[in-house]
Amino acid sequence: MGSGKNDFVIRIGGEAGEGVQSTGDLAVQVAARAGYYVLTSRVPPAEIKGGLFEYQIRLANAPLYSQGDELDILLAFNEEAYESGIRVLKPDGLLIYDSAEFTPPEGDSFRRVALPLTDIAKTQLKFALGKNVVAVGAVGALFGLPIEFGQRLLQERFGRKGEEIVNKNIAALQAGIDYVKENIPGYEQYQLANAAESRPETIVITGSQAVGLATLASGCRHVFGYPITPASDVLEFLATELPKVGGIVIQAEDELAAMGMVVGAGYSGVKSMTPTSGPGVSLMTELLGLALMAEVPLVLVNVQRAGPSTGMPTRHEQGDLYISVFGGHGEVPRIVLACTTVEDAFYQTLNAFNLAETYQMPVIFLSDTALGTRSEAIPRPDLSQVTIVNRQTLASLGGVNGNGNGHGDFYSFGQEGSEEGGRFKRYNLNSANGVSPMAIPGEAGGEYVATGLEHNEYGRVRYDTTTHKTMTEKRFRKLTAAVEDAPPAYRYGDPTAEVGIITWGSTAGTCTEAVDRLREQGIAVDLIAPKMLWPLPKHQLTPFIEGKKRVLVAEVNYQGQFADLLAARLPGNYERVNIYTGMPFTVAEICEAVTGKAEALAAD
Amino acid sequence: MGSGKNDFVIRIGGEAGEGVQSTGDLAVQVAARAGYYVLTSRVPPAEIKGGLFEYQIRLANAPLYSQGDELDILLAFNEEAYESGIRVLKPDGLLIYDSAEFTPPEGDSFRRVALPLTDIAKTQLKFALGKNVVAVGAVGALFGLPIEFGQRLLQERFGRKGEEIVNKNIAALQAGIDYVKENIPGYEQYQLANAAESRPETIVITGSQAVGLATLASGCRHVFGYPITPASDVLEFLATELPKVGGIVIQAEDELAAMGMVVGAGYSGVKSMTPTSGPGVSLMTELLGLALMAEVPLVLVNVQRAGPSTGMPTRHEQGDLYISVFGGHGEVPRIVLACTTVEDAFYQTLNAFNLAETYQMPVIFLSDTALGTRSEAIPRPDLSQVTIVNRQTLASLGGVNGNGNGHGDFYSFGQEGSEEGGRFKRYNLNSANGVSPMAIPGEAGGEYVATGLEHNEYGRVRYDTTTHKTMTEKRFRKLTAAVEDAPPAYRYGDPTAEVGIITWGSTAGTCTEAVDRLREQGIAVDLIAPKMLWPLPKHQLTPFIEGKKRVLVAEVNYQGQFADLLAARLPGNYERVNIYTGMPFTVAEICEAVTGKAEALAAD
Amino acid sequence: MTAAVVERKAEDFKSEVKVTWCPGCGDFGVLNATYKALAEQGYDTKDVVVVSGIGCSSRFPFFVSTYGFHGVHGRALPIATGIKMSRPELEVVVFGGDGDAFAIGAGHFVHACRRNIDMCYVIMDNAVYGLTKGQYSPTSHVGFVSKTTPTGSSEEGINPLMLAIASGATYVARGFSSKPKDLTKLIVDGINHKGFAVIDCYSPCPTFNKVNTFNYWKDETTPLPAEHDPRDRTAAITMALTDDPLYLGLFYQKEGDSFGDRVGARSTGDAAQTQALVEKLIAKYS
Amino acid sequence: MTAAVVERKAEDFKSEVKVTWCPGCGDFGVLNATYKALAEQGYDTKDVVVVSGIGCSSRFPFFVSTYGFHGVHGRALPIATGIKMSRPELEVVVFGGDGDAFAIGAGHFVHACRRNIDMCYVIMDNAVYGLTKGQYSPTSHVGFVSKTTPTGSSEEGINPLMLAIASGATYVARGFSSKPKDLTKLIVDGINHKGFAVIDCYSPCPTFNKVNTFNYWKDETTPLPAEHDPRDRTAAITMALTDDPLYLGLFYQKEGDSFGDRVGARSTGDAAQTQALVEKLIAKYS
Ligand SMILES: Cc1ncc(C[n+]2csc(CCOP(=O)(O)OP(=O)(O)O)c2C)c(N)n1
Ligand SMILES: Cc1ncc(C[n+]2csc(CCOP(=O)(O)OP(=O)(O)O)c2C)c(N)n1
Ligand code: SF4
Ligand code: SF4
Ligand SMILES: [Mg+2]
Ligand SMILES: [Mg+2]
Repeated sequence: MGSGKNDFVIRIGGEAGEGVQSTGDLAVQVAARAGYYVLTSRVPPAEIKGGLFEYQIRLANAPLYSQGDELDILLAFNEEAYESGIRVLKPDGLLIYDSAEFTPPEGDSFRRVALPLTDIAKTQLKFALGKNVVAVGAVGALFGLPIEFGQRLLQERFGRKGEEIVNKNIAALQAGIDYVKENIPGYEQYQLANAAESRPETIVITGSQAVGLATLASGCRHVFGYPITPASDVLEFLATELPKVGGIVIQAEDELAAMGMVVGAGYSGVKSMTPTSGPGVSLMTELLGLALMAEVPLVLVNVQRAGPSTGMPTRHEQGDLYISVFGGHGEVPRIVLACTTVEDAFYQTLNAFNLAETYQMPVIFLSDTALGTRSEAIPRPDLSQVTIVNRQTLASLGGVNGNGNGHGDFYSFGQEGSEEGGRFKRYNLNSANGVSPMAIPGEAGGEYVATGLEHNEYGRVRYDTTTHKTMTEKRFRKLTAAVEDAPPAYRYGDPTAEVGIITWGSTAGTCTEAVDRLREQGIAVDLIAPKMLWPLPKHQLTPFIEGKKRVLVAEVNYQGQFADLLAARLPGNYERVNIYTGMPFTVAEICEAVTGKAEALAAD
Repeated sequence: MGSGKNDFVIRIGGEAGEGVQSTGDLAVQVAARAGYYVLTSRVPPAEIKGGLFEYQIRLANAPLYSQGDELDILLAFNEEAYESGIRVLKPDGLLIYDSAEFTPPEGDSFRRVALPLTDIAKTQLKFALGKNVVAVGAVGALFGLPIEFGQRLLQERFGRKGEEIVNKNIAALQAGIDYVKENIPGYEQYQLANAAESRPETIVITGSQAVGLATLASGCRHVFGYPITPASDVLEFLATELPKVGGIVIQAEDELAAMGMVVGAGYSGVKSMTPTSGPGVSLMTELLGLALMAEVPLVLVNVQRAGPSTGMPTRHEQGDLYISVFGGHGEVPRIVLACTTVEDAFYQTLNAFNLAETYQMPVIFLSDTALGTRSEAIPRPDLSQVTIVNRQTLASLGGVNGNGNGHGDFYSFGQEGSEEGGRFKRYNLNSANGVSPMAIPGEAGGEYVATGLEHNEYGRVRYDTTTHKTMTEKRFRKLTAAVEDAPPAYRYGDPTAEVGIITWGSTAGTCTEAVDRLREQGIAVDLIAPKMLWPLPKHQLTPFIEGKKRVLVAEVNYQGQFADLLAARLPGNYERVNIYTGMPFTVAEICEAVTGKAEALAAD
Repeated sequence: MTAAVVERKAEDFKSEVKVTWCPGCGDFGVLNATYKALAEQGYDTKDVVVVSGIGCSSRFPFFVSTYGFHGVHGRALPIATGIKMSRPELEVVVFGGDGDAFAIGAGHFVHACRRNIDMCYVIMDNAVYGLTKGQYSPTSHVGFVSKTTPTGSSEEGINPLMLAIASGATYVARGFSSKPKDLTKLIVDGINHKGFAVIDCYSPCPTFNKVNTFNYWKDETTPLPAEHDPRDRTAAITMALTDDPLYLGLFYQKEGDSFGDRVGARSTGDAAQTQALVEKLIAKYS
Repeated sequence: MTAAVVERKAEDFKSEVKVTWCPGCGDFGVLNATYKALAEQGYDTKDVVVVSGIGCSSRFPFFVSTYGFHGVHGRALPIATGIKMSRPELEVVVFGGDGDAFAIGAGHFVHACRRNIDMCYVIMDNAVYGLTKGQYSPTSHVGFVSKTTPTGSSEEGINPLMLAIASGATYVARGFSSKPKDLTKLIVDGINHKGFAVIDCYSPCPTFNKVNTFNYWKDETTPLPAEHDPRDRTAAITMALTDDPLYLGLFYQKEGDSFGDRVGARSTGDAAQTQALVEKLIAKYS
């Protein structure tokens, strides 16, 4: 392991299904075990089968925030991968290509090394399937990753298949290493600096795995969903894990059914959730309104993809903020959270469940394609630090005073002799934060009917003007209260800077690196990314905005959806910074927005 | 007919199904034929059967803009109607009650007259069913409506049932008239001034009938819908009328199906529409996004009702602006129009179809419960003044130059030898306003596939960054162009006033009367109600706002939905004026918002 | 359900809400039969959840003194599924109209049948849309004149029993609101059936359906012959396809595992169990 | 369709788009059969609209050189209905997967069957979700292991033929993508059938369904016996309920009026006609 550079980006590209994914996964795990920070990004093809699959890995010994704008190394399994990747290979970068597949044209500034992967595997090793492992060996050698981690992983992975297979794979790994050492003079220049000693213990997971883990940790037991890219990852993770703790996952017949089931489960007192993506959210909005009216806690996880309509299912966009905040007919207050990193995905998912239970209302949790599908090495979550909130129920009020129909407790029950004598006031208006204790089916004396029609405190249908007015206010009081519980916003950069960037979701990572890069150029920038997007955490945003000369709002969508929310509710002069290409921002693009000029890449 | 007052409000209230509706309808038609302006409002009960039904009629000999805050006359068929109506009866008003049903308590300032409706009909006339006609006679006598119009109407209505029935009804009418003349001393004070001579020829229709008429007039032939209050009126009107011109109405299995059918019909070259209300819109948002992506012209009529969820189906609210503008995942540009009066409903519906055809995109047309269900006497529409726009098609480009595959026309077709050689460029990017000619199935050489996936100019699926960027921009260019075609905003009041009210939809009428009333109090107010709500017609709003010291935004919803749109896109200092009771604003409430104090009603 | 069998009266299940259906509406019969069925089962009001969609018939939960969920149009079954799957110990009974069940809810109906969750679904079938004041419904006959079909409907009516059997329902019956005793028994048996029970119940709407009236159904219906064996699917199909006469009774019943049985016993998993699993997964990813 | 019968070749219906299905995917067989069927019918590409939803199979329209509509998941039938009802002279053929048809699209399927619009619907049934990479589908069998059912599905698979017959479809057939000749004939007959034609077509997904493979269906299927009479609904039901063997061919056909016939001849009504009607109504309201 060298003492060299501490930040490398490598991209592996090739035909989908040809082992790009497994090569990348293996390399990432080796690196993480060796103690490095890793952050990956995956761009799958549009095609059903075949097409270009690109897997980008960034390695460093300091925390990482974005996938990296440019490549140090491009490992191209075929010509398409070469053509796509070469555009972002650094001028002094290294191109490694499978010479059995194609030969790139001459003439550019970067280094080119032929790696006859197919030949090595087939001819030299007589082990055609070993191609990916040869590639992993080559990558490991370049970065100076300790071979023993690779060997141990192969042992774990193939142990069950017998010693012969393990040995064949280890030989393939060694062949890759050997090839690099013999054929790439000066290969040591790509070696990573030693992994930092003080680095916290990490785990490598994707954003969607983080959501799944937190869902388990929250005590959620019922997940209803309908497959959709890229949210299926969450559904499938939970389908495997939830039953182990007595939970259940049902694949519903469509998203309407999934949301209906979630509403039913939430009503019956059980934490429940549905993971979906854009089209699914559109189908769920009617039932979201029902959950709001009936005051049912639930979590909707939206792993955003590029829209509108079916759009580009495997591409990135932050395009669903409008529907999250404003979707549905009528006025449907709801809480919207977003997460900035894979680690944050874990903690904000927990917050989503807690807020849903506290405020008895739908919480929309926004992840996105970039975050959901990328792996990061994140500090091992400490479950002992996690708070789990459970909802306020009739039981938590002390029940019905033992007589089974609540007589005598005029605060929570209808008074004897009145029309609703003795009935439980499910929607008690006498509540500062709008939250009224909920009876759970099975609780004696709490019998009530949940409904999407306007209703009085007892849940009885009423269309009079006072009821609609006071109940609307009750529902909105919850937002006034909930904003106080907003998780701390992500802050970075120089609080005294005159330029501020407001962003949300995974764009926060790119902006963080932009702040660093701009600082190197002598430009001070401040950054904030709220985790609660709705209700708008003005108490976090106002102090940030104060004193700034320029406030940029960076997001991956066309109209500037968060900028619209800000302008609507927190008047100010916002510069909208948007891209809508199906890809996340590059750090350079953010820098350019700040400086107003195409940025010469920071030499490093 | 007297030469008395020129603005009266009467409310008829009673058990639903007890003839309130028919009494009101008859009275309205008599008044309109007699040459008066009329404007009604109906508040049906929440119950399935029974419950209080209130039918309010305003009569005047000048144009009317709102239903009237207070009553001159309350005709109460039962006690519930009395209790509800008495709260808004003017201190010097007249209460007429069916003394066979109940006796109101003594002691208020208004006049009270017992009208033994049931007795007159049953005992005196031996014609129990004639009760409503007796009531109409009474109302007619009070207002001094010429009896011959009533007689002629009864003749028309009952003629088919034979002379005996007609005569019985005419006797009932006379009995009502006689009762008033004999038992209400000074009844002449309620007599209307003569109908204005110069009044234009009018027709009496509801807002929903106006939408239906304009749908016919637009050339729309295919309507697909699912019943929902209050939009069913539109669906049912067209189910009867459309087949007469070779069109068709299908009641779909749900709103998703209805919208899918509309998209299919729009794709195939035929103007089509769906009428729905809030919950239906929620269910349609996914397909709305498809229509946008595939660039299919269609009209969605939303007769708004009070939400969220099932809410209060028979109550009024302007709560669906968010979903109209922002509903659906991803970024879905669409045009949103609203109408201010019944007459305007006719013309804006025509605009909706024209804009859909021009810009090949979904147009959402907003009506509301108050407007949809109320009748107004409106100037007879002049069809010769109506412009009908049809869409730009391949044929309108001159077809494919006769050779069947478009060779040689490289502007509209793929160049020979290229991947898409000869194929029609359905989504031609080379278009300033984003509109590209559309091929209609059956047109030779125009074969293409419409899709909700991102696609290139030929409609072929592409996920590359350039395609998504340029196609997103193409779709949004349509909005930039469409705003230039915004129908003129409704303007009223004093353009030099320092106080301005911005409003939309039927609230414009209430605001108009508020402007008048405030002027009487010496307060100058200016008023604007744009008909195009999205894209935001800044060119109409900016000059209005300029020079104003205060700008109020009045709308019937909690959050201030239009105020949010304004603030988001046209920075300014907006005072939000909102009610959310399920009822329209009263004129007094608007005045109060302007003056800051509960308004003493203008004596008149 | 392991509710203790206590003596209960139908009245125990009446709520304080005034029933607002039109005089003569068939739904009254279904409501009374349900009160009786619940009483017969000896349930405690706290252990029963009555679920519905939107429609005249769907106002049902308000008239019952148990827990209830009055959902949105067409989604009664998904909501009920969520309740039953997360709280198997509750008794879940679902009510709604023919539009709610077979128009906007058709997809969920098919899947509820094949999923075979242990619930009972009573469709109050009046062959019309009542609440929206008289449009044709999926069970209206060809030629039915309504506000949206002024010259008569052009579509074949759905046969709910056939649809249920084809979709895999394991208890399929037809009731008539004017045969309260038989209906009570069908509901009791449907509740006790292990799996998804479908009861299509003719329930006339005198206000908006002047064709399928009380007299119409009284004349057209007759009980299934005594020798009909509900375990015989072919016979059930034959009887379901017959429309002259329209049979009443239990057409089909198949005993076997419900969805819940297949999924296996579940618990809500305590905090310690949860923590152990999460820790295990964390270890796996490190 | 009144298209002139011209000599056409299957190639005429191939588009320039590269077919991106996995090698061995059954959908290739359906595509080729469709090319042949369209050629056999002698259509002009301009007069045909191929409609689909979302799924591997639903990519179909891109591979055909006619007009097409690749809709959203589950809504192929409503879109096709809109096209056919507004332009009865076009030939509308609909394709999609089992998930598209029977999960998210189940409600529309039932209604398309009873509405009986003159269209042909081919379901490419692989008993799995292909495009989303391997979850179970409504036609998967109990016990099917998939990404969302790691210990096997707990739900009975839907029987598409039974569902179609129960819902009132008037042409109900089963094909197999590896019997291209028979499939071509089924499609041709389905297109020519006056009313809604349903063809459930086994089409293996070698990538995600390792149970219902080419060999599986080859072994399990056999043509309907020659004596089977598709006009006999009871026989059709019996054959559709049989799963050993699984029969291939035309199970059921009922001739009669399609929806279009019932609704009657329609025209787009010229401007003068429109004006006359609107003026008449205006007069009525004055
Ligand atoms: C999404 C949605 N669409 C439409 C409606 C309007 N709606 C309410 S009930 C109903 C149908 C009523 O018919 P049915 O289900 O047969 O019940 P019934 O009133 O006859 O008992 C409709 C269309 C609605 N509430 N929500
Ligand atoms: C509303 C919505 N939900 C979910 C999806 C994701 N999705 C796309 S295709 C599909 C199912 C594919 O299965 P099937 O219809 O059987 O087609 P196949 O790929 O097997 O041919 C799903 C769930 C979507 N595109 N839209
Ligand atoms: S409208 Fe019909 S279904 Fe509704 S309550 Fe009245 S009779 Fe019953
Ligand atoms: S995933 Fe399956 S259905 Fe999709 S193309 Fe591949 S083999 Fe065919
Ligand atoms: Mg009904
Ligand atoms: Mg499939």
